[in-house]
Amino acid sequence: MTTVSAPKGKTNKLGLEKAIYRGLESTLCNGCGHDSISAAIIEAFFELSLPPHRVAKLSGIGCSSKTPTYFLGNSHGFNSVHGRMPSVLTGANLANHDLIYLGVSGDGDSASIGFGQFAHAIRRGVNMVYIVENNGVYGLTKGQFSATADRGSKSKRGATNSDSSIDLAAVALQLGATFVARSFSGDKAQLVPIIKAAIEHEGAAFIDVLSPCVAFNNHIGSTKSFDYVREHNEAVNFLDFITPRAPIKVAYEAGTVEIVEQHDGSQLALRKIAADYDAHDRLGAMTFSQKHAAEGQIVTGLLYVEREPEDLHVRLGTVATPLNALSEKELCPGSSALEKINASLR
Amino acid sequence: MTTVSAPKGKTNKLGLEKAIYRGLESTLCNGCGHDSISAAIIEAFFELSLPPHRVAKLSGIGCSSKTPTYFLGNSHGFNSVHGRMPSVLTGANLANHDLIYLGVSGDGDSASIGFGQFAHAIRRGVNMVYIVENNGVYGLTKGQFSATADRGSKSKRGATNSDSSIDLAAVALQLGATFVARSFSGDKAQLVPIIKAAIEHEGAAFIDVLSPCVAFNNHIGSTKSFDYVREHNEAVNFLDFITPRAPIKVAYEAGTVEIVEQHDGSQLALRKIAADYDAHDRLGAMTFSQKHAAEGQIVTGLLYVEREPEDLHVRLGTVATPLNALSEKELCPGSSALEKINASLR
Amino acid sequence: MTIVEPKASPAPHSAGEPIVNDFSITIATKNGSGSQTANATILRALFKMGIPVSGKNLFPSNIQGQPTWYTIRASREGFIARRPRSEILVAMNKATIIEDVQKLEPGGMCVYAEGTGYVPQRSDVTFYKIPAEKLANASGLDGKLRGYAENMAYVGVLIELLGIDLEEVKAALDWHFKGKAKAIEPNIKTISAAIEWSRANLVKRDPYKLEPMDKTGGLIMIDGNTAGALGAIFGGVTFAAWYPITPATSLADALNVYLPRLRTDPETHKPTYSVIQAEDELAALGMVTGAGWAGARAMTSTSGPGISLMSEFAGFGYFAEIPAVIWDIQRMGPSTGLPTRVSQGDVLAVYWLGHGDSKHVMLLPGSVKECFEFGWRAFDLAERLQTPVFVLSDLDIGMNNWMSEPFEYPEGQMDRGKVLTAEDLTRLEGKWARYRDVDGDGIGWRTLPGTDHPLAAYFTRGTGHTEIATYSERPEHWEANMERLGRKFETARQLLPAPVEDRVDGAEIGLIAFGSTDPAVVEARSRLAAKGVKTSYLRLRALPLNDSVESFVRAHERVYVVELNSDAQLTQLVRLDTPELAAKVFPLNHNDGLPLTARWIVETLEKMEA
Amino acid sequence: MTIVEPKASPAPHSAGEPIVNDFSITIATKNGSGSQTANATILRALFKMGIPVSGKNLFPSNIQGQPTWYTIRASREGFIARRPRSEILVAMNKATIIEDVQKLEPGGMCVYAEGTGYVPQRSDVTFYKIPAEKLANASGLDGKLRGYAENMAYVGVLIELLGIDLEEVKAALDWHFKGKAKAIEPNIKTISAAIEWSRANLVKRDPYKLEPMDKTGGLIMIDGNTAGALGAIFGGVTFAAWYPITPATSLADALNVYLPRLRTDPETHKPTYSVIQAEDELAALGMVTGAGWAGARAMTSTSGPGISLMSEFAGFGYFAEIPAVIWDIQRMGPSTGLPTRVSQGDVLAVYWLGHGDSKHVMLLPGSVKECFEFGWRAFDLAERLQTPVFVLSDLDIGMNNWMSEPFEYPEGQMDRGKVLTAEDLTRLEGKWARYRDVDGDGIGWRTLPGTDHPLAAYFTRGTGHTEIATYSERPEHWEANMERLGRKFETARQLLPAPVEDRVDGAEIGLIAFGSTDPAVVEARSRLAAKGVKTSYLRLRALPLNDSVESFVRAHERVYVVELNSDAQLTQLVRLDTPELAAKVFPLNHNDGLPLTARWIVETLEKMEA
Ligand SMILES: Cc1ncc(C[n+]2csc(CCOP(=O)(O)OP(=O)(O)O)c2C)c(N)n1
Ligand SMILES: Cc1ncc(C[n+]2csc(CCOP(=O)(O)OP(=O)(O)O)c2C)c(N)n1
Ligand code: SF4
Ligand code: SF4
Ligand SMILES: [Mg+2]
Ligand SMILES: [Mg+2]
Repeated sequence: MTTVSAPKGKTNKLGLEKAIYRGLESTLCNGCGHDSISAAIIEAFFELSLPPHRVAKLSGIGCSSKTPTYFLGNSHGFNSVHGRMPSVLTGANLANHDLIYLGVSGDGDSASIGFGQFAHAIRRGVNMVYIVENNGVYGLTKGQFSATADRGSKSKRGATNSDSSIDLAAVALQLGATFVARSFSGDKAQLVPIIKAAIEHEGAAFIDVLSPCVAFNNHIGSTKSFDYVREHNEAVNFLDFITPRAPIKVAYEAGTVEIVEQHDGSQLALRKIAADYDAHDRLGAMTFSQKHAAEGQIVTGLLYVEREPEDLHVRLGTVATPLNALSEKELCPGSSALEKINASLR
Repeated sequence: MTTVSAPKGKTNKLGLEKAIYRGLESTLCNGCGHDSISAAIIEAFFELSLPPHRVAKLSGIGCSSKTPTYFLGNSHGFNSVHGRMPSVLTGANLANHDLIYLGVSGDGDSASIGFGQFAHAIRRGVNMVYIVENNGVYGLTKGQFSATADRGSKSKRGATNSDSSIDLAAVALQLGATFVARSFSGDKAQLVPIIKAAIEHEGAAFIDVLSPCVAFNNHIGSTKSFDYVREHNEAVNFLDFITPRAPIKVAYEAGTVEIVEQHDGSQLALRKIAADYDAHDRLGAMTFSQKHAAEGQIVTGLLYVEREPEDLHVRLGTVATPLNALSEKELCPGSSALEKINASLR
Repeated sequence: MTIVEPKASPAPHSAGEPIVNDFSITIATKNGSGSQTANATILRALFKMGIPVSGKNLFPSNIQGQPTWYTIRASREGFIARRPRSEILVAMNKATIIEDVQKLEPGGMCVYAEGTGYVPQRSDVTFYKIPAEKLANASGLDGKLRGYAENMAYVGVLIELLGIDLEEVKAALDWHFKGKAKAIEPNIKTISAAIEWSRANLVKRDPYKLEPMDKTGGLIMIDGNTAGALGAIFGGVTFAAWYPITPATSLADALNVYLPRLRTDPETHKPTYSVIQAEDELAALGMVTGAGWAGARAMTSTSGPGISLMSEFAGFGYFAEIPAVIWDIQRMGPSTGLPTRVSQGDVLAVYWLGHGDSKHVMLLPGSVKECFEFGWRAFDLAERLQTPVFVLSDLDIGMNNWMSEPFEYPEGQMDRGKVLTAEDLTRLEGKWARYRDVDGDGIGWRTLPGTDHPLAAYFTRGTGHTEIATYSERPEHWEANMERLGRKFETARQLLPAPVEDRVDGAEIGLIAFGSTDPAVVEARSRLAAKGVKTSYLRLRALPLNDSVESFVRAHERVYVVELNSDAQLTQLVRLDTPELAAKVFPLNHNDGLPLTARWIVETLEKMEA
Repeated sequence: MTIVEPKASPAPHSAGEPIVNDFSITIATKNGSGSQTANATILRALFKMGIPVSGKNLFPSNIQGQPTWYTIRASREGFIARRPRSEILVAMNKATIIEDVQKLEPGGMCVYAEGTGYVPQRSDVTFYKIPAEKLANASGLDGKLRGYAENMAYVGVLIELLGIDLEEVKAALDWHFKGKAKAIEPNIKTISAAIEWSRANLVKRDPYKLEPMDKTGGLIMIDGNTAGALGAIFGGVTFAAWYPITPATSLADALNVYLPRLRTDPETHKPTYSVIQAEDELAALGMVTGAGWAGARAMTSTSGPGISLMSEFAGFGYFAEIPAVIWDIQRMGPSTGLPTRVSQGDVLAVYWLGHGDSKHVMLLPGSVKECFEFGWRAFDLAERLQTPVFVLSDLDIGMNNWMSEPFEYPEGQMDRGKVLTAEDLTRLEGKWARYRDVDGDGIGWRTLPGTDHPLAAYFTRGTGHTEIATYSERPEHWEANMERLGRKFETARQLLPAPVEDRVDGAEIGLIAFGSTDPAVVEARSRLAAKGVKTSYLRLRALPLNDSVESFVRAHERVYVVELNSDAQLTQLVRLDTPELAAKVFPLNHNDGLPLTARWIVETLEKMEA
């Protein structure tokens, strides 16, 4: 089990130690990218000095969706059903716009079964931070392809993915998300500021975080011990043994390309957007990342942000008081109103 | 009721009259764009001289999804459930790749409830013609917004749509569709050839057809008689009366922009792609239509086509014989095979 | 001048007694032609004349051009169930006129449009041919709208032939168009023209007459979906998510009509609610679940197909214990079935909706008044029980107009259920357990996200959990939690609206029914009584059943369960609840898509009794 | 040399009789550590020694690092149900060792890893401490894989302490790794080292021994999901669509393992099938419905949450009459529940899956052999009945390894149901009606898309339709169609596998059960018999019930329905089917996520009888 580590003692503006922002001990695999993302989330909320009980963390089902148990232990938690976190978050947000809403999901949860809800929550401009912990596989059900797996990639069992893959960030741009970013679980220096910016964004903020799966990103051509494990598991034809490994960390400059070697030796080419990139041009953002994607590069950073986003509450013009805080007096029109209605129905 | 009209007598290569390609009398509203699309489908299949019983026509639920009853009366028909036509078509196609598969859907059926299935069928490269009869509303349930309705547009009841709209053709390009086109129900000269090309395309062919809804595209500022009907229906607060109208027809040159006035006076700006447009450049296609969309123009024509598409069967490498035609001998491995298996389990 | 075709005369009744305020009128038109306004106007005019009436709209699943029928029943005695046949036919639709005439009661009368080109074929029916198109010109509307005006032509003719009070018709139009003169005027013009023409050209040859009565004083007339929406509003609904589907759409529509009038902030005029059209029913219930979790009074409304899609969230809500109100306006199933026909076929599917050991609390409104009442009560129950509450209405109650006592203002205060405030938490020093049964009723205490206390949060999940809401796979935790949920379900039995009973001394036969079949049962019982057959009646208003059902079954020799479905679904639940009496319980179920008639009940019961 | 801690000795049994081939071994490890291979090896070695065994894996819903337990029962008498406690514990997991030891039967023995740092605390248990880490070095595997090799250390120790036949262990490893020497070798090395070490360092102080028998000759050992997949393959499955979910995933996995070996074209070696991982369960059943409509033998496999999501298509398939096979490998619900725990909680949800009047045919395999049989039979039934057929297995049957008689080759020819060929159509001059009940069994004749005849096509829909499959809203069409569907359901009762009955003369008590509880019932009956309590036994294999159930209930004073769920779901269906006997039918249900034990049945039955 991995414990999300952090320096002791240091407190934030609220005088809270970082420990307060942690959750229960993680039950994910050693070295799982998701735990690094949890650490980044803890860091971001700690640094912004936000009171944990003013935060609602919601998720679907999956290893990634388990993580809300492992951070912000004093925040309101909600594990919904597979692929349906966006609708639950939308309802909660409309009932009480006063909280910060953090939606955590996986690529299976959001790109496969949940693609529709993902899309519609983005379209509606729900004020939330929507993080997809993207490993290209279904971790919790043991390594099947998700809809974000590259076409042509091989699974642990040697099957080849023949479907074209979904680029969630590109689709989010298409669907009018007002904040779209991509990062890598191991790039704390990039990820923490992005999460902080997303929290402060008053609209639908989507973050696609590549997060290697220790257990199932396990192709031919990886390290010695790996080959043995693969052969072993292939032979017995079930996932029996998982080699513990350390999480992958990266640090690279804006404007540069970093080749990240995953646990199994497979590589990712990450391009960090340059300082002079214009993050306010939606059409430009689409073209930029599509162009580099065509070259096999994954663009990371804040791809697009709208200066004055309109969230769903603004669009609906709801009252300032959170709807869940309205009193009976405000909720019930009263008996004279009912008499008028009765009269009007004669 | 509208009957899909066509010249009598003339026969095609199979010696079949066009009448054979018709269906039952339409029960849609007079002037409904969907009936014009049915006419174009009839025309296309007639001109390609395809035997009707070698065609399977599948749909979801909606006015648009009713249309398979009104064309190709001798083809295999399947009205599935709302938003789920793509999965049913995928299964049928895998069971028998020898038929031509025509999927008919609506914008509610494919962009709202069915967005996920739409996306995944496209990703898989199912060999089909997938037509969305796009009117921006839910016709059959009386005029609510669908997910393709423009942001800011007003409904019959005066409600304003605050969600950003989904451009299905753009999403199809994103998701790797190997044939993507857009047209207008009333533009037979453009629509028929596009449908014929789609039928001949050996992969996932998607056609977004704008198809005005007579009954519910009915905003302020339309003709006199219209205003009365609107006031009438608004007053009684239910849809009571629908003015019969003629279908809208258009004809315009490649490379030009046509302003189409809908029944209610609202306007559409259609840009027909020019002759020199390169339809084999996916990235170019995305940028082109996104650019014009930003200018409020809807690009029509064949946006993108892949020269050598790979359909799902190619990807799976299935046998030549349709799976539904395999004999018991081919289906059952036989008793000796079972004995071997029993032995292997000791 | 139009005279009745020789073949048709003399109409048998022409000599006989007048038949007053006791017959049904069927109006056959095409949908989308504007006839709904005409028909609703007639219905309300009769209602305003003090005559007990009911109106039933039999419409196709289509927008324009298909046959549609509207039946109005006037009943001196106040019976408002559908009758199998009508005495009067207004035949405007060429496509169906022959069959429509065949369905008329012997001795009936028929007003038909010249445009149908119909040639009368029944000698026992009085026919009146009317030049509807010509009369429509009087409307002054332009060509395209003539078709609409034709409907007002038959209104005028019926005013003259049946003696409908013109003033009440005008009042009805005024009500209908909310006083919009511009909309009303063309109708009045056409009606007047039709009246004049009738006076000049028709000779009354039939016995049917309408006369003012005093039986509707103080009553209101409304459809069940609007009633349910109003009930929800007076129950403080703050969030609604829905997806369009017939016959539930008009419930959400009514929310969108009345909420802006009744529920905006006095200063800012901003809405104190939000209504979202979801992308589908999974999302609709997902949003309602999120809002209910957050402490809003949240609801959705749907019909069969939507119920199927809500299965997963329904089971989640049951297990994670989240308040939600789900209206199921039942239509004919399975599958897409008949979207515009009535049925009560979702009872079993909803009761056990969701995999695993899920089961649900259901309310069964039997009138528009109960739609209003259950509209607010459902929220109290959902929040008290911390569980999804289903309200099973149907197309007949939901979409047709019904006479009703005026709505009554909700009793007492809202019951917001067991919620710990920041103050409570301070008092408890933050020590609380979300799923601990401190009160012995199986219901724990919850907090709402936003409660201003550092220890207010807990973790909601659909997986196994401890009393303090942490994840657990331990058998003892699972069993304890399921036992508590069982206890909660027993608590529900006691909190739910009790059945309405009418036990008759010496009755061997007991009838159990629910929902829209009530008027047919009431009428059937009086007919049976007239024949000397005593029956007791228990009308269910909620599931799970409470003890009174068992005692009712015990108290009778034979109990028949009246319901509109193919699988006798409620019969099965009654038997399950009364195992040792199960053999006394018989199904009396029918399912042809039409509202039930008293005649069917009487005849079928007599057969079964024989 | 390790000696047993003084506190622990003398172990009571040390003097006593040896206990041979009649005890349970629980092995406590962390998941993802590689212990599954070690445990499966021991299980198969015992099986190969001719000793009746069963193995049950109790694992967490997690990938790596959480506690997991594997229990092996050796039973001279051939009882293979789970037992509440074990006599032997292999404790490798520091996190759970204290509780694990507490759960041991009095007089039990415990082998524990030095690395746990455990200090023995029970005087009635014999303890052996083993230096697992040190022994793992012998494997020759590099550092990261040591943890894996440690599991083979306890295999070696048990071989020595219990007398497991080393040759059979080697054979088991060979079987397990399909002869891959490279994979096998490190295991053998570790095992040998552990054996040597044990010989040198351990003194046998406990009575437990394993000795060869001849009770498994000719038997096979396999899990139910693989058995089901193989059955489907021998039943000619041509299309499978699925979505990953525990505990159903391994069924689709087995299809993907065996289909390429068994079902490719002899010349081209191209697959004669296709298996698609769908985007969710709605799509999975949608695809299966499309493929079944097109005439492929199509199936899907899922568990509770997937069943909920399949509701709409299930109702569609029932009403549009499309063959489909749906495996529900039940896990604990409601909602996400306990994904890695067993339950039989989907009975009611599946039986009435879908809104409206839907109801379904269900097969209830009670063994891996029946999983194979129903794997092919389900297709025959689905195509014969033109309806979705659900196969309700569960996590215990599906994911655990079971001894079994060898699989039997499907009887006779495939039944492809009523399908009209092009020739038939020519003969009929194209005159046919898709939904006409020409044979009186409620089943119409269908054509398959692709049939080479111009009039082969018809229109499939989920809406009301006529016999010739055209859309209709007419009441008479709806009623006729629903009546025919009812007839078809009656036909199904007769075609389904009959219950397996063992009626005992003079038995007052009847037991009804289904699925994975069979071994516990069998063992419980023999214990009761030993106490002089006679019981009859009816094991259900399908729903809807057939007449034999009623006669079984009639024939006994009290009938107990044994099932693994909270709501006594099958009990309710049995009562519904036998209204006049309902009072004789009692629930004997338990639901803690673990496979049922004979002890629970005996004790609970005795309580209820008292
Ligand atoms: C309706 C439903 N179907 C299937 C499952 C099984 N399931 C659990 S997690 C999961 C996939 C998770 O993948 P992803 O979202 O990528 O999360 P990861 O484990 O990779 O972080 C699936 C299919 C489920 N819980 N519910
Ligand atoms: C599960 C489900 N929900 C809702 C409905 C009701 N419904 C029928 S058609 C329709 C929308 C159709 O809109 P679209 O696909 O755009 O077709 P159109 O009528 O506009 O051509 C809806 C919501 C349904 N049939 N099934
Ligand atoms: S399986 Fe993969 S995703 Fe899941 S916890 Fe392990 S490493 Fe992380
Ligand atoms: S409602 Fe609109 S979409 Fe439907 S048939 Fe009428 S015009 Fe066409
Ligand atoms: Mg993933
Ligand atoms: Mg539409």
